[in-house]
Amino acid sequence: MTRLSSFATGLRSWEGFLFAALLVILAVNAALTPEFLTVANQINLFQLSIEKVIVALVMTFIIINAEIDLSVGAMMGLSACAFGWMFQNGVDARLACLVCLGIGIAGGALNGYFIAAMALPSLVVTLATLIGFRGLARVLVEDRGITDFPDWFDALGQAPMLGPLPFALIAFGVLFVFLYVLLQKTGFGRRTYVIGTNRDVADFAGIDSRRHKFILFVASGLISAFAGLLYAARVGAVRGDVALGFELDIITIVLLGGVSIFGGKGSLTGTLLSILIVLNLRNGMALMNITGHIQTGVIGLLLIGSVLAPRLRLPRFNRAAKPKEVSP
Amino acid sequence: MPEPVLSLDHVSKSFGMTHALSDVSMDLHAGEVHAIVGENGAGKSTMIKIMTGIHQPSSGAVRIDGDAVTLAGPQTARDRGVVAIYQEPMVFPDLDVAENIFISSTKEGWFQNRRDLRRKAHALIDRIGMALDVDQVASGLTLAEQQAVEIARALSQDVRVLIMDEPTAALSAHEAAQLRRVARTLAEEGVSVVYISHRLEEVFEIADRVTVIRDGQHISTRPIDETTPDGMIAEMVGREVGNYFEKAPTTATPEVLLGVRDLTLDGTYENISFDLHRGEVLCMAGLIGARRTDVALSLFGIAPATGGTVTYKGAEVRLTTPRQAMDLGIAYVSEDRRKLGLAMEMPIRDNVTLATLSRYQSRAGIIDRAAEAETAEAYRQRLNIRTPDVEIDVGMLSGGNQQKVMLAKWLNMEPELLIFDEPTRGIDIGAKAEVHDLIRDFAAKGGAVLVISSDLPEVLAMGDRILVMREGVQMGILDAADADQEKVMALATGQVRSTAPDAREGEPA
Amino acid sequence: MTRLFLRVSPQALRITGLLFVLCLVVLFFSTQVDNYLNGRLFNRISSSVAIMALIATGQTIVILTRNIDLSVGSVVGFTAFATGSLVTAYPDMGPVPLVLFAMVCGAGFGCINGALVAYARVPSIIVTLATMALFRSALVEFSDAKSITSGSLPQWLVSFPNTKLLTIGQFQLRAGFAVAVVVVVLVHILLSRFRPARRFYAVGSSPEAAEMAGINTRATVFAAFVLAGALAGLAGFMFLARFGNITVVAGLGFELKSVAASVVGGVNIFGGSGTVIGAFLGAILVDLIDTSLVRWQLVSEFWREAVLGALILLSVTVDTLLMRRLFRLRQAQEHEAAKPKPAAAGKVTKEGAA
Amino acid sequence: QTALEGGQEVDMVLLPKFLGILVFDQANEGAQEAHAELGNPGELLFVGPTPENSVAGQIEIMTTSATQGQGAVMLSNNAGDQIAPSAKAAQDAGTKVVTWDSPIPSGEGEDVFVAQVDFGSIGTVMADMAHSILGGSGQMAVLSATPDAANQNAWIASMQDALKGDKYSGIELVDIVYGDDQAEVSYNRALALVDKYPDLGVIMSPTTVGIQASAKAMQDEGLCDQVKVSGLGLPAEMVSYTMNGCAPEFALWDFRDLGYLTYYTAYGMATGQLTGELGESFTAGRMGDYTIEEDPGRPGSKRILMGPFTVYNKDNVEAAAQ
Ligand SMILES: Nc1ncnc2c1ncn2[C@@H]1O[C@H](COP(=O)(O)OP(=O)(O)OP(=O)(O)O)[C@@H](O)[C@H]1O
Ligand SMILES: Nc1ncnc2c1ncn2[C@@H]1O[C@H](COP(=O)(O)OP(=O)(O)OP(=O)(O)O)[C@@H](O)[C@H]1O
Ligand SMILES: [Mg+2]
Ligand SMILES: [Mg+2]
Repeated sequence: MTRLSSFATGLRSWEGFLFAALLVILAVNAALTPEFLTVANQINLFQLSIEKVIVALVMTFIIINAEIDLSVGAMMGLSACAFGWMFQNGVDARLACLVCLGIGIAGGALNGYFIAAMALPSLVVTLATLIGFRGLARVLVEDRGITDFPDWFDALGQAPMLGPLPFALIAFGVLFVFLYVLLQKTGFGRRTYVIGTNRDVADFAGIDSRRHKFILFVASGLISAFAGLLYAARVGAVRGDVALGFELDIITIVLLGGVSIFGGKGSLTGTLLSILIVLNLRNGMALMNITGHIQTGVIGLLLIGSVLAPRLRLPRFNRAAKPKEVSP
Repeated sequence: MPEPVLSLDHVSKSFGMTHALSDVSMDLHAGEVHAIVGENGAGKSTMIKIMTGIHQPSSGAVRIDGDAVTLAGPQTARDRGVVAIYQEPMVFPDLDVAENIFISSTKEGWFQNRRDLRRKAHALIDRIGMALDVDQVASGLTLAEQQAVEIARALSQDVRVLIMDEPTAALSAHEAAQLRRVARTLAEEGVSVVYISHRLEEVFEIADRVTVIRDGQHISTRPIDETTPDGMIAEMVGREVGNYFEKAPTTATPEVLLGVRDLTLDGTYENISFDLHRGEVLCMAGLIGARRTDVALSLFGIAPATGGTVTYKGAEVRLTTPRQAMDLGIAYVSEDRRKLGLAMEMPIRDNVTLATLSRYQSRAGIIDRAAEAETAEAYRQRLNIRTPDVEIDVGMLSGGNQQKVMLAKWLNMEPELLIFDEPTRGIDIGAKAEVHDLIRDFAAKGGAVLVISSDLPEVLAMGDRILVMREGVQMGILDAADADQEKVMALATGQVRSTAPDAREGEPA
Repeated sequence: MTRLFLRVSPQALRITGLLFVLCLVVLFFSTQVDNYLNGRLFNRISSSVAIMALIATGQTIVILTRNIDLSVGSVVGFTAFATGSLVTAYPDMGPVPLVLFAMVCGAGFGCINGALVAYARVPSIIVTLATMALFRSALVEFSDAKSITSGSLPQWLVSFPNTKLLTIGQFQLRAGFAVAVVVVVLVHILLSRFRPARRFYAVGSSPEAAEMAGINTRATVFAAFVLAGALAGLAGFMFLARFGNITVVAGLGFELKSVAASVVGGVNIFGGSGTVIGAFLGAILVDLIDTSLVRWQLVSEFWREAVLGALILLSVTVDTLLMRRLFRLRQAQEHEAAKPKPAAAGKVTKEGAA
Repeated sequence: QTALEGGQEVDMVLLPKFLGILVFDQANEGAQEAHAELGNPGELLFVGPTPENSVAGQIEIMTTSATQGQGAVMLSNNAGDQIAPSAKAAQDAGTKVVTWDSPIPSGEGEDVFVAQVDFGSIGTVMADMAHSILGGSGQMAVLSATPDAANQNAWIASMQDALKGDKYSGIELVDIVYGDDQAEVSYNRALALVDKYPDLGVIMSPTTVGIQASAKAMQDEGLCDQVKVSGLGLPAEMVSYTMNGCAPEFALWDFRDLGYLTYYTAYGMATGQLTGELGESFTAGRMGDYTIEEDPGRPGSKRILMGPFTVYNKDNVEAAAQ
């Protein structure tokens, strides 16, 4: 009986809504553009935004935790530029990759320190590090563009690795499964939700929310640095503006996936569906030669519409930002 | 018979499957104090939320001066002169007290004059009889002080109907009495006062008429002098009940579980010393702001003490994090369930296992949901939590049932030392007895309990000994056997200081 | 010293602190940069901060209500362009209708944000993240790849921001800055004295409590967005007047800059506390550091952003730590004051224990 | 000498740095003109990213064009070498990649670059303008777009080369700053330069936004007598500053022609009439004959040089501004 009713609410849930939206988009795309359903195109559409969607997975944790990380794009840029700089200065590319991941951890730890230990708001801290990390990337590469990376590195981003699948896509798949289990099935995931719902309650239940937040920001820094390397490998070159402004796209994806900006609500399934929606929508529009501001505008409308539509039609939707009940 | 000021006319309200109210009617006359009583979850809060437009009735009507009205929200209700003070006080933490009182007032001019504002705020606070600095920012206020601010805010407006939902739940006897005086005065001035309380003696002291609600249904409305406490309780619970405040026999053993010596937190409290034995229930009494909660927070590692020693099972311990305290077997049930006790937007199940999550995790960290649900279900039955199933959000429960969920969370930890802050705040008489039984039962099984309570009858009934605090200072420890309300109050108000040499008895090894 | 420290209100203290930091920065750079400390510096900073000051003022109002407006940059861009188009088409238009047009245009965008946030209850960060893109898309559509150029603008408009109202030695009070100061002061007075405006604080401080207290929280939040929109519109007008050249990228990035200015100025990002004077000083501080770093020989062009990020973090940290300390000091003091004859009570307990 | 034959159907994409900027629209007009002239029954698309998303957007459109099987993509590159992998993939899919305005720095993934001017000579022209403004000696500072703008960087580098010549020994290049191609940043940077270098004589801004903002800043602060502005600008935007002496000289080329020539080149290659080999010549409609040659600035890459460009001053700016 409980099973049945939870299945029914599942269908009416936010994920259900997203799933339906995704089907519609896929159907429309397939009907309107013949190239859409080719394997190459499906891989391409993922490839084109793979770094953003990888970071979106970790961002899901952070926003569920009622925090935000605006510095992810800048960290991607910093990691890519640090790689370029080291490579240009004769450091072995393998070692350079490791150092970049180290930079990601250090940058994440910096954010984490101010947010967890000093208890400053993450919006403020990561706004400052957004500027700071980007600045450091600039310091490293100045006005240069660095290219001609080793073949194995470029191949990592550009060549298929497993069948038609490139490394980044496989990494995304593995990471998704791992993070899905982590968030949805484990105690770590539960604590992420509890802290996001009410941090004090978590602290009073013996959950170390500071440590938890610190870990999340370190993970965010690490994955952003990793994504920055993937980006460098995919485009085979770096410049000071690598991943500029990616943070807003990433946050858009996560929010569209039904993760509440106030924390405590949302899921990785939602994020995955939202990734699929955004990517397919963009790709479909691009294939129909709709680009630029119209594309951005449609995503913007979708973002607002996604929050509005269920509220207008089905007031009992399980959406994140449901109006708060006053105390019973 | 004059036209009732406000009436509910065959009102029903359901939330999905829950029928919070069915076909309830009630009249409210000018100048009367009308009490509403009922068990937790009976529908009292829902009734007043309908009166103030927070909820719309599923069927039936709200009438003001006989006209059916649609109250779109608290503002509409306020414009009609209906103002409510809720169970959980709501203040603006960033504004000072004076502004908190007048922020929504429509009687003031466009521009505010600080001096004028302060003066008026002072007058109102004085009328309630609270000592409160009107320039203080509200974020530092205790629950009681916040309550006072809310009452003052209500008084600052032209009220015709003042609704108080358990206003005294967070207040000590002294302040509660003060508040009742205010309510009476208002009624004499012609205001209709709706008064919800689980403290029946209060109801008998101030109410003119009493309405009893049970399971969302109207049971009776009678003038106060046509009813008796026992009759009222019988109507509330639907059966006869025994005496709740019967003194239970002590189960204290000589074994000291917790020894506290000269515990001090700079700027907050100082030199707290007591021993807590296995099987013993030690109550901490005091007025609001006595800093009892702060002592508890130190013992639970949240606000580590800056001086003094704590011994636990004979070994000296330093408590700096809740985790540490929990590992020792110390549990703390907070007084503020909304902010500190429960994750309101999460299901009962998740809340019950919150403090013991690691027990439900496999080696890989995967949570066994079935085991969790089983535990939650067991507590639902054992503590008689009124809910169809444990998957619904805690926020949907009534206050009393929330309290039980919070208790379940900590009992599930199987602690040896249970610190229970305001265990029966806002819970009904039936549930109160259940909680008392649980506490006694816990002690009887060898656990030690530190109860912080502002409910004097409760303190006297439950405590084996009573530690009285006043503004951060330990005024003394009384044996329950020779304690009574007067003695406790005398200590709590600072009229006398204890001479009983009880603090150092049974020096720990 | 401590006594004094405790008597001043936190807001006043925060502003004093900001002024102090401003002085420090100026002093520091005057040792590093030749010819730094003069009227010219004042003129530069004052004219360049005018636009951001207006935007930060609007942003502050929105942040006070526990919301955020990420669309201000796009609103500035659009109104600047629309106002420019209007005055190009009707060169005889006077200043008053033009300013009104800009503000109404901005307020219109604010209405869209406000309606979605307040009435449709969509979280502001989602709404304005989306409208940031939408409004700029509208600008791209509307502008049709044409730019406004200063040549096509009437002379009074182009010369307005730099009109000298008052000159004392090298120091010039220019019209653009004067407008910003007047607006900031006006809004400050409103926010601190005008009763309906106090509700911005109330709503941000505790939305539930505001609802319960019978404050129309929706209207309040709506008003905040409309005001922010109108101020962004005014900023768009100033942008047009000052730079003359408006393309589709006008105002890009202003949203984060304005949030940074507010935050550095001590406005609590979670709503409920902060002042527009603080945000104004925050905008000045950020602008001052940015401009001074360009002039600092020791720091290459490429270090500027890195240093700016570090300084923002530093100033926020210092401010937060200071305020926390103050709060604790106050608490301790109140406790001292409230304690009932502490010595005596303590002694008795000890005696009893002995 | 190939005379291009019209009438063949081939779909092509004109991809600017981003949409909403006048000069790119002008290039589109030129391309549309050539499109009509050649009677191509296929489609000429003018699609581009938004300014905030320029790099990723260009890569995305390049990739999509390959998927769609477009005949050619005409790219004003804003992504530096980052676009190379996707451009190569497009080439592999049979799409010709013709760059214009701004090339792919490494030349990888690019069939040919239609250069508006010789990147080497533009440095000399800027140096010459500075020379004439400064009267042979004085301080010059550069206000560029972003540090990532490849064509601006190339021009600045070529100017630095040119400045090594004896003729310019009196000119000192004191600083290079970036205005991010935004009016307000450029404006403030220009003023900061003046404050930083009290003896500054000219601000050279090889970007239309930068030159306009600098000129406005100098005019607003009454500094035009002291500091002149020069660089690359649009006559319509610069006319007043040239007439009042704030920006006595600046240069630019015709973007309409650039679009026109680019279209011809891309059409020729996409239809197979041009092979894209070095030395190949063809007639580009009204603009006359052009030859594919080695790009001196990028060894191994090919270019078609449009040239020349116009230096504007008091004498010709008003006519051009109409
Ligand atoms: N927003 C809601 N959604 C669903 N159910 C609700 C909601 N509010 C109240 N209920 C349910 O309605 C019933 C009545 O609750 P109400 O809060 O009115 O009780 P109460 O008499 O005030 O209890 P208490 O004394 O514990 O405060 C309860 O079963 C409660 O779970
Ligand atoms: N003057 C004050 N300023 C700031 N916070 C206070 C003040 N007084 C109390 N508090 C806080 O409020 C909470 C409860 O206060 P306290 O411990 O003084 O009361 P109590 O004795 O537990 O009384 P009760 O529980 O009946 O309210 C604690 O967390 C404490 O830190
Ligand atoms: Mg209730
Ligand atoms: Mg307490």
